[in-house]
Amino acid sequence: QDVTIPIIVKDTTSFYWQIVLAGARAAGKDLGVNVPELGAQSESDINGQISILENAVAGAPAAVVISPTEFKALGKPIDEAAKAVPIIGIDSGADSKGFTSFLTTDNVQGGRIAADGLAAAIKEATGKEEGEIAIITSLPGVGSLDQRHEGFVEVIAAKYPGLKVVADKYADGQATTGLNMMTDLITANPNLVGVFASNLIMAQGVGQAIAENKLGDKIKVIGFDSDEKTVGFLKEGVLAGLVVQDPYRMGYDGIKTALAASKKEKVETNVDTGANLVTKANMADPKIDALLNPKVN
Amino acid sequence: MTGLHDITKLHAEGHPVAKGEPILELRGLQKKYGAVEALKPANITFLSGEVHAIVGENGAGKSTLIKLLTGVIRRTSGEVFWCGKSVQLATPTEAIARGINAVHQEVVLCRHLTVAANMFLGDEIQANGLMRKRAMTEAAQAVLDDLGFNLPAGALLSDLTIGQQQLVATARAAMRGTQFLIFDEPTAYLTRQESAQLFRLIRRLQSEGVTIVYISHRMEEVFELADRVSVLRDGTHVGTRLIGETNDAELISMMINRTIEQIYHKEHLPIGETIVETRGLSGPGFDDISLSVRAGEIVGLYGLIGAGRSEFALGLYGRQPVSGGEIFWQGDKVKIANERKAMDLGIALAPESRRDQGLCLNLPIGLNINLPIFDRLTKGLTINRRREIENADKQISDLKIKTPTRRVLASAMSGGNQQKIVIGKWLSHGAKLFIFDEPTVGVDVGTKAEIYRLFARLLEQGAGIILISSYLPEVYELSDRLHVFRQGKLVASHTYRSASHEEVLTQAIGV
Amino acid sequence: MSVETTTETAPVPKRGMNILFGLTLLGLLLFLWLLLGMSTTSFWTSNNISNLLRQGSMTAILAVGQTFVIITAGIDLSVGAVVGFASVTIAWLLQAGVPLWPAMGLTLLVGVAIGAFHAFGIVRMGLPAFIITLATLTSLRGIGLLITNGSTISISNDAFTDFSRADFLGVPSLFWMVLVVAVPAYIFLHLSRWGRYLFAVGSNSEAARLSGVNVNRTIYLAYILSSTCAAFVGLLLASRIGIGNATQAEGWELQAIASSVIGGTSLFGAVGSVHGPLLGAFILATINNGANLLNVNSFWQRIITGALIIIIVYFDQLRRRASR
Amino acid sequence: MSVETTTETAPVPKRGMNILFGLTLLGLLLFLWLLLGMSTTSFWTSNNISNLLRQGSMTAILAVGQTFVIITAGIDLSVGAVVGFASVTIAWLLQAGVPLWPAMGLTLLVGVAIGAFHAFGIVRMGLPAFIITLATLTSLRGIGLLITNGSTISISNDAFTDFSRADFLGVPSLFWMVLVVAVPAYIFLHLSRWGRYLFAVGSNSEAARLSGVNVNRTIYLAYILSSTCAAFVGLLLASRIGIGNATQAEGWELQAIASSVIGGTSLFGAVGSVHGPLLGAFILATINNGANLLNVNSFWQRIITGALIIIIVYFDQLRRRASR
Ligand SMILES: Nc1ncnc2c1ncn2[C@@H]1O[C@H](COP(=O)(O)OP(=O)(O)OP(=O)(O)O)[C@@H](O)[C@H]1O
Ligand SMILES: Nc1ncnc2c1ncn2[C@@H]1O[C@H](COP(=O)(O)OP(=O)(O)OP(=O)(O)O)[C@@H](O)[C@H]1O
Ligand SMILES: [Mg+2]
Ligand SMILES: [Mg+2]
Repeated sequence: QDVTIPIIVKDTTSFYWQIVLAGARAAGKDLGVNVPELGAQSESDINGQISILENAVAGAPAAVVISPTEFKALGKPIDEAAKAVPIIGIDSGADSKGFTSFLTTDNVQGGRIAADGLAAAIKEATGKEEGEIAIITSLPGVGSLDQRHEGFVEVIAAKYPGLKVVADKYADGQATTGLNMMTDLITANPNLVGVFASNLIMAQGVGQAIAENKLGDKIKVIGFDSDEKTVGFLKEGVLAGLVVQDPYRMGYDGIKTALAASKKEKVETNVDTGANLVTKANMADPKIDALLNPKVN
Repeated sequence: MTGLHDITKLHAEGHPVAKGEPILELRGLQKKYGAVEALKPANITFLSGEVHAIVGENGAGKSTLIKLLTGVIRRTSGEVFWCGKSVQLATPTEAIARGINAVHQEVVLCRHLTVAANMFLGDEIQANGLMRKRAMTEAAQAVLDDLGFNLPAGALLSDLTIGQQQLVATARAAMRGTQFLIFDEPTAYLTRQESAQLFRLIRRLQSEGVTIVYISHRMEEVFELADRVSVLRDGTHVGTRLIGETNDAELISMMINRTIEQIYHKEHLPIGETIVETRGLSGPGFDDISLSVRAGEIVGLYGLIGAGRSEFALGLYGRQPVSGGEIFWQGDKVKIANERKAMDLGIALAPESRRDQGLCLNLPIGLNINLPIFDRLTKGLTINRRREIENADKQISDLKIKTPTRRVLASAMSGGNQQKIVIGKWLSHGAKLFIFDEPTVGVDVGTKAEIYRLFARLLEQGAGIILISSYLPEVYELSDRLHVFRQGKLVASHTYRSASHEEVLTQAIGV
Repeated sequence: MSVETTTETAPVPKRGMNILFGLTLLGLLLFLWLLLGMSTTSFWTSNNISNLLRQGSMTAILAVGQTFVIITAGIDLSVGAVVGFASVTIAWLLQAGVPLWPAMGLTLLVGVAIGAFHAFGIVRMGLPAFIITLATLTSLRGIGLLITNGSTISISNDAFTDFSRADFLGVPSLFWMVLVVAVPAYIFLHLSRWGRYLFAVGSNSEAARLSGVNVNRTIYLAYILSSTCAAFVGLLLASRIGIGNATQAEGWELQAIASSVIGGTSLFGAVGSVHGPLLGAFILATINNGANLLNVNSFWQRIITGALIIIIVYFDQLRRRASR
Repeated sequence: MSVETTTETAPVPKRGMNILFGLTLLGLLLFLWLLLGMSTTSFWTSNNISNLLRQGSMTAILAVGQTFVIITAGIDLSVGAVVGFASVTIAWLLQAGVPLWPAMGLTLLVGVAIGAFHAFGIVRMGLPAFIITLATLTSLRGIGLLITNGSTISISNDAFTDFSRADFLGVPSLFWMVLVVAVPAYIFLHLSRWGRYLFAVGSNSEAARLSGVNVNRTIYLAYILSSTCAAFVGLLLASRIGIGNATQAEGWELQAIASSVIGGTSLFGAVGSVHGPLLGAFILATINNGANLLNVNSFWQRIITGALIIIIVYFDQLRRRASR
């Protein structure tokens, strides 16, 4: 295994990125490539990711796969890095022309899907696309979360005038904070009919609040990404839906593309790996099931 | 411009007052701490060039007065006239600028800095905005040498013993207090030798025109040094006397409103069994010490500062590991590995530094007094509150600790009262062997007498006492046997009054 | 300018001064509650009060444990990490099929072990408390992430997860847990000799030692209590959010320390109580709860929290100075 | 021998003890570098050394500022938040069309103001340093988020953003900035009377006051320096990441304090240097850099970081004890 292709994710402590890494690992094994799994420890740690990128490039790899944590900030470092090695972007973009190839889910699109999903769920429960809704974002200042927020708000404003965002909250990345915020929202807004919890940890916390108060029928929650816990919530009807991306494929194809690029083969410049709305109704589909139960390890 | 120049400059700025004229006048000076009136409105005049002693019981308000004059605390009311002009003296800086400086009762220096840095603190020698450390060390060393204090200016203050720290504070004040210099019990931690040096220093300063205020509980010092003496009692100024027109007895009766017939209360009790015996005990700071203590006797340890007496006591008490020798407790060979072991055997130690070793200053008096015996006050899971309170109150009244309640923090006590707490801690412990290391530092005459009587009571109960003191009259008058330490070795032993003061002194110095 | 002012500390005997102090922080808390009751309709609903009690509970317990350590003039930065780690431990044990009670017991034991390790580092290795607990903070998160592989472990034991939602006598079980910790803690700190020893060690460890206090043992005690409280909170957290996740409770150490300090504990040691940190924790919880009810923008919420902390501690400071 | 002498306790002054200590931490750092040089091929490449220097730089500067505060027996928890806030400030000012130099000057002034506010809280309001800086930490993040509306502000000034990438004499400009801070800091702390006053205040503020040292002014100085260093780091960070974002530099306060403590600063005050925190910061940076080069799993990386902190400080402790 002489070929080394590091993969740099945004936050190694999140399950979503672990799936990406699992995909990359599998690709590494299949293709005989050495795949160091790197990443900052928080999506908001931009400086940390720049340092990691610098270190990775210093190791003279064949190529680097990276998921830039911030669009603008990673631009120049990637430009710089691209002078030395081919760079493959996954998940999110960066302000750089240095990418050899891009495999992304569009987070804005994910937000749009969530908005449609929420409206549909509310309509199913109340018969109309009307009522008060809330947004709970895990952390401020995180690019992908901002994009989801953007997509969500955009569609709500354009397509569902009956849905009013009465609370737009930012937590501190802790499930407990999400939980506390949600219980307080329930108290303060008795007419709440829907919530968008835009990442896994918030979906867990918000789901817990809904479960505690047994409000699954009244308040519809759309989460983002999935794990055992949230899938359980989905089954129980606590969560109305999850927007699920294909992180495994992103990781796998990222390494594959990078290897190809390092061999100067021609690669596709833009690949959309897609985002899907999972509900109780479609969760048994084999395709969806594969997304919900990625082969981690 | 150097620091020393600064000082001379300040000197020049002062308004010279002819010798014998009032330099500092207090008119109705008063200090209240909440409801406590530490100093009742006082009118005292200090004359230029005199040595003015202030005496009074513990808590009489002496230190409070000093703190008012040096800008450490602010007066509640009253006026102060400096060279005839009304002044605020609101901050230490102001006092320093007028040439007023003090050696406070508790050494207030920075432990983490060197001797030289402490001496020049706030008044560093500088060149081009940078400190001249070498110059300061040299200048400090010069001052120390000039005063005859054998101290290295480059040493860290925390490496010095309390006595040595006191000397540093003295040197520092002498360097700065160019007009008016106050000593608050400067000899408390000093031996005869250092005291003698200090007296020489005071006389020298006096001859240079500096006005000196001298606070002490030792009458002989007052009579040796002072021109006039003022007495405080319970915060009230009860009078000022010319030294030639008064005597011990009068001062004491002014101080405590009664007379003491005898300070050194010594009863010769029948000596009992040996309680503890050390054979060739060695450790850090002491070497090959063999001595014994029997029931009913006081064994005195005398020596100069740093002679190793405290280290020996700490070694015996298990605080510091001993490197050689044996300890026999009531005839049995024992190993005292830690303080708890010593306490369980029946040893009590009242350590020399009340601030560093003796007291939890920011905790209440009651807690401090009961600290060694909480295990005995415990019933089941919790402390027996009633007994806890009883014991604390008993010690407070027995020792006449001057406090309204046991809840007051130890830090709010006057120096002497703090010392009483340190002793009170051990009285209810009921030990067989009491080690008192400098027990009467800063304690007034009346209380001293009481403490000595207390020793007698302990002896009557069959205990033995090791009395470590740098105050020769005390060890000399009280000890049934007196051991002299020099440089960590036991160099001489005497029975009660079998040698003269001079002999003991000579042995301690080792001429 | 007159010189009538005396600002220095002049403690006149203060009967029940400590209790009074507690009361006045309580006064502040009640004042906040009154204010919120007037400005929102939902504050004084039983539902919201339950929420509030639940929200403050975990920090309160952490703060009590932390207070023991701070009284000895130490600090325990690891409590947040211990909470996260304990949640992983219990989830992992339950997943592995260990029955509930032994699993909880083991988790608490892990807390004991961590505390003992801290004390060992401080007492035997001579490390500053800040360093050793910072190191465990870092390492524990790593170990927890390793165990969960960066993800979460779901807890399927319903008896366990239902607990945090349950009420007893109309009061949330989580708040009962605060009492379960606080009452023995009060007895320990204020009525037993061990509590006195904590204060003595924090005030002057040399004096304590010479008075026969086993200083090392006292330090062990303090850190073990703190870590065990944290592990206990980890159990509660796991029960509440139904998952084990090593990155949870990030920053809770600062919350706990802040609660403790707001409650009158001095970071220089030897000053502290059990009721103070409890009030501190519920004051912080009230600020957050109130901001949520008033639908204050999340960013403003941070600003207000900071400002309120300053104001509360300042008033408390004033009152204490005045009562001297 | 004359009567004047009391020769017994004449402790020898420990000349250069402090320098020795610095040297030995340096030894540890070099040892780590040697080790990494042997176990990876890429460590000693100029590229990697540049990276390493860049990565340690910001923490190093923060740690120096923090050290001033810690020497006075205080603490500054806000530095991370100040970094984030400064990055927002400069980005905002540049966006508003303020020219580069005035914008940078204003940002530094913001740092000065924050530090002055801390000192005000401590000196005038009598608040514990922990509380006032924790409160600013919370509030500043909120204000920054409010300004950016929770998002980021891009910086389009290329001169500014290129700076952090530039080299001068083959050494990264960021590392030069460390020298720009450290050299005056050294002169200030070790050679000027102000530095000495910091130590005096931390050692015994009462003694310092009695000596005529203006204690309040000294405290103002310490906190202003710390916040200004943080604002300076905020500029560097903004230059490096090309955006202003209020949530950046989260947890850097702990990194800075840890660097300082690893570098021999005592949290009880009056012990510390300028070179110590620098070495501490670069030791931490080396651990991270090395772990990345060795492709250590990021979870293991945390575990190892924690363990190494313990080991390094322990050895340092041992050495210092031995050298007594
Ligand atoms: N900070 C304080 N707060 C409250 N009371 C105080 C404080 N400092 C001193 N006092 C009280 O003021 C009184 C006078 O104390 P002061 O220290 O002046 O006595 P002193 O004459 O120096 O006694 P000693 O000989 O024991 O040193 C005492 O009753 C003491 O308890
Ligand atoms: N840990 C130690 N290792 C070696 N020497 C020490 C140690 N501690 C103290 N010493 C030295 O032991 C000697 C004895 O000091 P000690 O304080 O016991 O004297 P002392 O007779 O009680 O005088 P003092 O009146 O100053 O208390 C001093 O020279 C001191 O510097
Ligand atoms: Mg006094
Ligand atoms: Mg002694």
